[in-house]
Amino acid sequence: MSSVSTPAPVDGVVPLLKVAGLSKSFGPVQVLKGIDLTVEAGQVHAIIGENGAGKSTLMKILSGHLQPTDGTTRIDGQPVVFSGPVDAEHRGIVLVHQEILLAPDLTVAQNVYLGREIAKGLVVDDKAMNEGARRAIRELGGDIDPTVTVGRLSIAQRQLVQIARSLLVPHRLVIFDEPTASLTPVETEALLKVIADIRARGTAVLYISHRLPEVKHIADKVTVLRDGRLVTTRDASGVEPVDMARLMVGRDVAKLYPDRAAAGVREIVLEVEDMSVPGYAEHASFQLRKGEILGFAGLVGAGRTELMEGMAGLRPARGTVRLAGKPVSFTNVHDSMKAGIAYLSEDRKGKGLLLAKDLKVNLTLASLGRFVRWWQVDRTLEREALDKAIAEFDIRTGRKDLLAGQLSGGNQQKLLLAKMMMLDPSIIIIDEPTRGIDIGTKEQIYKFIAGLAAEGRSIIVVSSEMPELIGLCDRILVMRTGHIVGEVAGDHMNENEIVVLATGVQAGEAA
Amino acid sequence: MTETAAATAKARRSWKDVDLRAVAPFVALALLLVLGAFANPNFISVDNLLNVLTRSAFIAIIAVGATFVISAGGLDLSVGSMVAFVASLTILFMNSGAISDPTMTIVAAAVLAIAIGAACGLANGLITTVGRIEPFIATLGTMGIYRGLTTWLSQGGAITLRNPEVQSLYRPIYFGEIFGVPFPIYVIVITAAIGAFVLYRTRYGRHVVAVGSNEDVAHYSGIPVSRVRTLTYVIQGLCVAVACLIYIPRLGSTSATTGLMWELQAITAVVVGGTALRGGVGRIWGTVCGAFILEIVGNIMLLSNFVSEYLLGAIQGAIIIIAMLVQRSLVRKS
Amino acid sequence: MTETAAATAKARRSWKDVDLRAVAPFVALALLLVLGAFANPNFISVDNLLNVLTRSAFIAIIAVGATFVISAGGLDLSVGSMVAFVASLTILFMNSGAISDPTMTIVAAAVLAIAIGAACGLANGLITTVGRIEPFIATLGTMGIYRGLTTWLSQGGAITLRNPEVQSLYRPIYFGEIFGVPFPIYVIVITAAIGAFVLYRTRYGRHVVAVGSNEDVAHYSGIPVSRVRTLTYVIQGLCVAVACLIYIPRLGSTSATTGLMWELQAITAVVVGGTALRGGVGRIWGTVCGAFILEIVGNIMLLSNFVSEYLLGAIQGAIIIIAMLVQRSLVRKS
Amino acid sequence: DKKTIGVSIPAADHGWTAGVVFHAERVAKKLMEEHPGLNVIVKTSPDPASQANAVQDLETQGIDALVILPSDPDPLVNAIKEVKDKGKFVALVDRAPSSNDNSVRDLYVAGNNPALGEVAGKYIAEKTPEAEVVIIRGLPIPIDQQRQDGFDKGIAGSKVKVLDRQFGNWNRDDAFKVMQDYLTKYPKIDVVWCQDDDMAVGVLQAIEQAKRTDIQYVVAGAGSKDMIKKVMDGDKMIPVDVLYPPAMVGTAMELTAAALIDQVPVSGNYILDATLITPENAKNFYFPDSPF
Ligand SMILES: Nc1ncnc2c1ncn2[C@@H]1O[C@H](COP(=O)(O)OP(=O)(O)OP(=O)(O)O)[C@@H](O)[C@H]1O
Ligand SMILES: Nc1ncnc2c1ncn2[C@@H]1O[C@H](COP(=O)(O)OP(=O)(O)OP(=O)(O)O)[C@@H](O)[C@H]1O
Ligand SMILES: [Mg+2]
Ligand SMILES: [Mg+2]
Repeated sequence: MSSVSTPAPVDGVVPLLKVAGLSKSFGPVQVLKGIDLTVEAGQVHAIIGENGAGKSTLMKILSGHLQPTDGTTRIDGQPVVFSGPVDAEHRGIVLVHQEILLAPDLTVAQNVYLGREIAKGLVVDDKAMNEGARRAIRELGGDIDPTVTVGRLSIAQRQLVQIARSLLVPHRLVIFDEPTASLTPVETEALLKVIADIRARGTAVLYISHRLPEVKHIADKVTVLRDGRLVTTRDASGVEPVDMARLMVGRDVAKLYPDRAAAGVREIVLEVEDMSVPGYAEHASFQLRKGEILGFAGLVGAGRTELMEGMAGLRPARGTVRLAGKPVSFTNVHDSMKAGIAYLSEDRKGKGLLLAKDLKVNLTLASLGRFVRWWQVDRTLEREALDKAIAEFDIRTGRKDLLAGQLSGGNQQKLLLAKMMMLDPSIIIIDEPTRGIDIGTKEQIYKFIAGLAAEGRSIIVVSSEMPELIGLCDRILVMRTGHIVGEVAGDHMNENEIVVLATGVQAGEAA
Repeated sequence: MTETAAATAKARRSWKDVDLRAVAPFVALALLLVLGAFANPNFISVDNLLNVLTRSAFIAIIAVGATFVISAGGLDLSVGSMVAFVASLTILFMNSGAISDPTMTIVAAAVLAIAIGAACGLANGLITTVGRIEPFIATLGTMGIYRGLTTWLSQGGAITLRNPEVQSLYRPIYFGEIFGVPFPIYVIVITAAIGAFVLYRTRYGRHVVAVGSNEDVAHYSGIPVSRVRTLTYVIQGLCVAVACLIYIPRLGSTSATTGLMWELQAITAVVVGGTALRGGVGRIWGTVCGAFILEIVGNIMLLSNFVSEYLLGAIQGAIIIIAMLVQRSLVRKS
Repeated sequence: MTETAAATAKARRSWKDVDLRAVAPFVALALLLVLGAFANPNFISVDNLLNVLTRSAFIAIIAVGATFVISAGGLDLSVGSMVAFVASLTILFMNSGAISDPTMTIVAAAVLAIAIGAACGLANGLITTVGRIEPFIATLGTMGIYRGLTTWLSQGGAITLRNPEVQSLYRPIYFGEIFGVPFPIYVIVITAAIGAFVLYRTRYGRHVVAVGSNEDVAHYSGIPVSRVRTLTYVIQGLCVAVACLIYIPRLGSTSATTGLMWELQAITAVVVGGTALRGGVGRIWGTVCGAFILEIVGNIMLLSNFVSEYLLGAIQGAIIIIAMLVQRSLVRKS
Repeated sequence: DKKTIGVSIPAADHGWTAGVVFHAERVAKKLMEEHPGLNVIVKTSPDPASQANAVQDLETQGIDALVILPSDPDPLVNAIKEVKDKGKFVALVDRAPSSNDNSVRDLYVAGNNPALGEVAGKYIAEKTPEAEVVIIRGLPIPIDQQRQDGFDKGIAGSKVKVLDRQFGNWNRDDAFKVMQDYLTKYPKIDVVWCQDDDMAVGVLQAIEQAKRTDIQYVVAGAGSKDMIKKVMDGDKMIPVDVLYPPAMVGTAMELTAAALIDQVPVSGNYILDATLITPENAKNFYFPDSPF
């Protein structure tokens, strides 16, 4: 099996993990093709690549969740075959999944310690576990009550819980699969600090992220995957984010954010006044103009998602909504959709797509009425729509009969975007539009959003990535604990300004 | 070790996968037919098979409705009592002589049955969706209600179709034949065909499956989840009414025990037919096949003389489990 | 960007929420007690209440087991038949006179009952987990099997405890009292306490809930999902055996109809007690409360003079639905 | 040539039907021994719909005569007529549909359901003329109603007062519950009529548990060996039992065999008395081997 250079441990340093010729096929589709990778202790090794490049698949193999079709894995020079994730964990390899894998009915602490409960004799020691979980999460910069059930947490909070859970295992190699995708800068910073600590203790880290500056900041080595093939492995010191982008995408990604013609003062299309979503947001008022891109910034739990959902009729809310001056009230989503408002959920797996259904079904679900001919859903029309969407949104899929759940994360986001655009909305609310999306695709999505605005549609972008908001939006509203606390626009659009508003704390030093 | 390994396995595996899951109940059915032929040569006579198919009509038709309810993530335990209730009211109406012309009586009775079935289904649907009670409990409650009302209507006795004219006019609906095939078999086929059309081809059907697959996603896609779900119960009620309409001429009477345990049989038919109880998938034709399987198991038991009558239930239970195991292993092998 | 920032909304809302959901069944129970007192003054007599609690013992104990099964995302429809099967075998053993000493006979019979219960549960568990058959269907199958075997054992008739010595020694297990409280009530409390301890305080209990909440997560966390699930069925079997041990001395006999429909009652008790059928949550004390509620509803019906005996079932169904609606609205208001 | 008799009876779901199954089997074996050319197939069914199926299946097997004890008569009329219309000999046992004439069956062998109630009612009215009685009924189906009507007729004109009537579903456990609640509800009960020996088991336990002495006796019905034993032994609580013999199915089978094989002309009604079993005549009705 050994074909490519498999240098014997010359200088006596046996790499912690070494894989050679690793391949993986799902049925007829080959996802990984002959990957060789060496991971050293005490190093952060970043893996980057476009959506669908095979990063998650590779990580799942390394952590025993999937069996490779071909190839060898060695730990400390000894060949191993993982019987499953637990086996890998016993050998010190833990994976923080890209998708959130937690039991929604259990509390935070119960999830953190699931499968390895602290027990005194027969009895589980909830006190100790709550304490431990609280500490572990605080170390990550979060503050979550360990006795709350996970089902009540936001995605970001769940992500923190998941990371805390993984780090409690005795580990030699920690694999983070896009851990920061749903984190805001505050938690991201805390996490990066934790990773630095881990490295200092001699643990190896495999780190996947689409945020290239972050990669540059934390990684010692960078490996680039493209189409399931390993393109290159380099020292991080030698590559700048632009280079990474080029290596990933195979072309120059010079400018991420599109140029936008400065829009003159246009008419107000949406006016929200004194909107309250009980428990989440209070007395929020704002206006949205035609052709405008309005950003919503805030920390995790600021209530942005809930405010938008309340406005779209997805959850009970009080307040006035005026569309083009006319007061409307949406008691359900259907009404708001009919009125031309489309909301794209941040939780694309839980609320966006039917993971067990195929792409076609997902694409047309919200706008099925358009495909009905003679009482029937016209499958030919559906197929045509799918072809069009695949082309227009550049959805990378091996086969068109794939299930939505089999798409890579980024392509799922594109599918969701395509699905909601089938409604032809005039107001589009996108919650975390590029969560977990590669830089090439990001560029596409930004361009797309800008294009929509140029067509005269109005867009609200809720995002935890400040550069994205700054690069894309005309104005940014900042929320803190359920209130809109300020607006930044024009020259004031910078990270510092936003963070000050979002945290309510005057920053001494900006990140 | 580079490429080459790629494009060997064709897409053939995956279509097989999907297909086999749908085909499995039919394979089980075929195996049972073979088994039956060994048990008693009379079994594979056309007469016997038509008999069995005909009497599976009630469960098959009800189970078509149950496929909708279950696909949308619900459950309806009240169908057996609903049969008793709807059939009783219908017979009472025909006995009332409100309409003198027999033909018109039957037509009006049919309309009435459909209306009552739909209303009962609507009640179930509203209790589960608006009242937000688990379907299991909600329909367990209405199961008690419908059966209780039947008992009260019949004052503990039987409700029997009295008018001989109506009776003889109505009788062929169960016992009649067209081209040698009993009428109820046509009703099964038509009901299932309509069901399959609605579930597979219409927008509503797509919504049903979406709701059963992931309620949140359906909600966020602007699908009126409660309405879709409620309607599945109404469809279930309609199917019950249709079953009643062919049930009444068969026995001509109802009592408090009519339709006892039919809910379990209908659900079993649905599951044996390949629909998962957790929702999100519905297989109408599989369901019909499942209903045949259940009826054939009973038929084989009765025709064969090996088994002690005390053990009938045990063997039937064992056969259902074995049938499911066979299905599973078929699907897994693919 | 400094720290401090991560302060989030407090969890203040959530404790109220959780608590009310757990308290709701007890509120429903209290309302029923008030209602009962109005219906008939005898209702709140200690004697009557003790009677009712005592006879709810079977369902309550079985339902404790069902809480485990349901929490882990399963379902067991076979418990009613299992009661009949286990009790019949146990009586047959005591009748066999294999052991001459009456006390030893009873002890040995108890051990046997427990062993058979566990074995039946294990069978259910293995069929659903190893055989990967939906629990609904798997246990519907074993329901037929256990009942069929009981019918066969009894040759359709009754199996009656014959030895008068054993009988009189065993009788107090149901009819006896300690400090004026009937013995079965202690058994309920002890079973529920053990159940609550196992479910809430032990590692295994935690795993049960995790498996019911999200099977994949449990699997990735290294929890042996199949084993955990199978064990819940074994626990269910043990509870059935305990229920049998206090059932036998009551009438001293079993027949093919023993325990008919008890599975539905047990599941209803579990759900009325606040456990969701989809799994992931289990409320042992709520379940016990649910079992009381069911028994009290029946008791009130019989004691009151308002309702036609024909309508009993209907009213019972309606009350269950109303009780659930009350619960829901309580929880929603919080 | 070989003749076949098909026997369709309800499944053994409680004591009395178990007795029916027992006697059907017993007589079937006996008949086949006596007549080598005769084949008797016994089939049991749990409910009317499946019994209709069973009748159809028996026909498929090619029977020459049908003996049927319908679980619920009216729903089965059509199925029975199907057989009868093909010229087969049909003997109907016990439970009569609303129209019970020659178009349905050739022979009708029955216990007397109204009489079962009436005998019990008369006994109570005679023995304790001012008794306050609670009733535990069976399932809400016609035979139950007939017994009930018979009982009302039996006590008509007397001062016997019916306190309550509820369904015990011919089930011991349910009867136990109902009796417990009766005892709570009524401070004084003189007599219990529970219509069925199976339910009497539960009733007696409930009374014993409550240690109530006001209940003078219990009248049940059917003639199970346990109850007959109690009558024989002079049990105070069970002074009498009303006979409703499950063996009637055997009688019908024997008559049918006679019609089929010996060409004896058999037709019409054979109504068995609802005999009152007293300590004096009890041993004539005691079959220790029967499951019932
Ligand atoms: N179970 C599966 N069956 C078929 N194809 C699959 C399956 N899982 C993943 N794939 C395919 O494998 C490819 C790689 O997926 P993977 O999740 O590893 O990508 P990724 O690099 O992690 O992308 P992203 O950055 O979007 O997370 C994708 O094309 C995906 O569609
Ligand atoms: N079901 C629930 N019950 C109670 N509290 C909840 C529930 N869901 C979320 N919350 C809380 O509500 C608050 C706001 O939610 P959320 O974090 O989604 O807001 P957001 O501003 O959109 O954040 P994000 O940056 O994650 O989008 C959080 O504190 C969260 O814990
Ligand atoms: Mg990925
Ligand atoms: Mg959000």
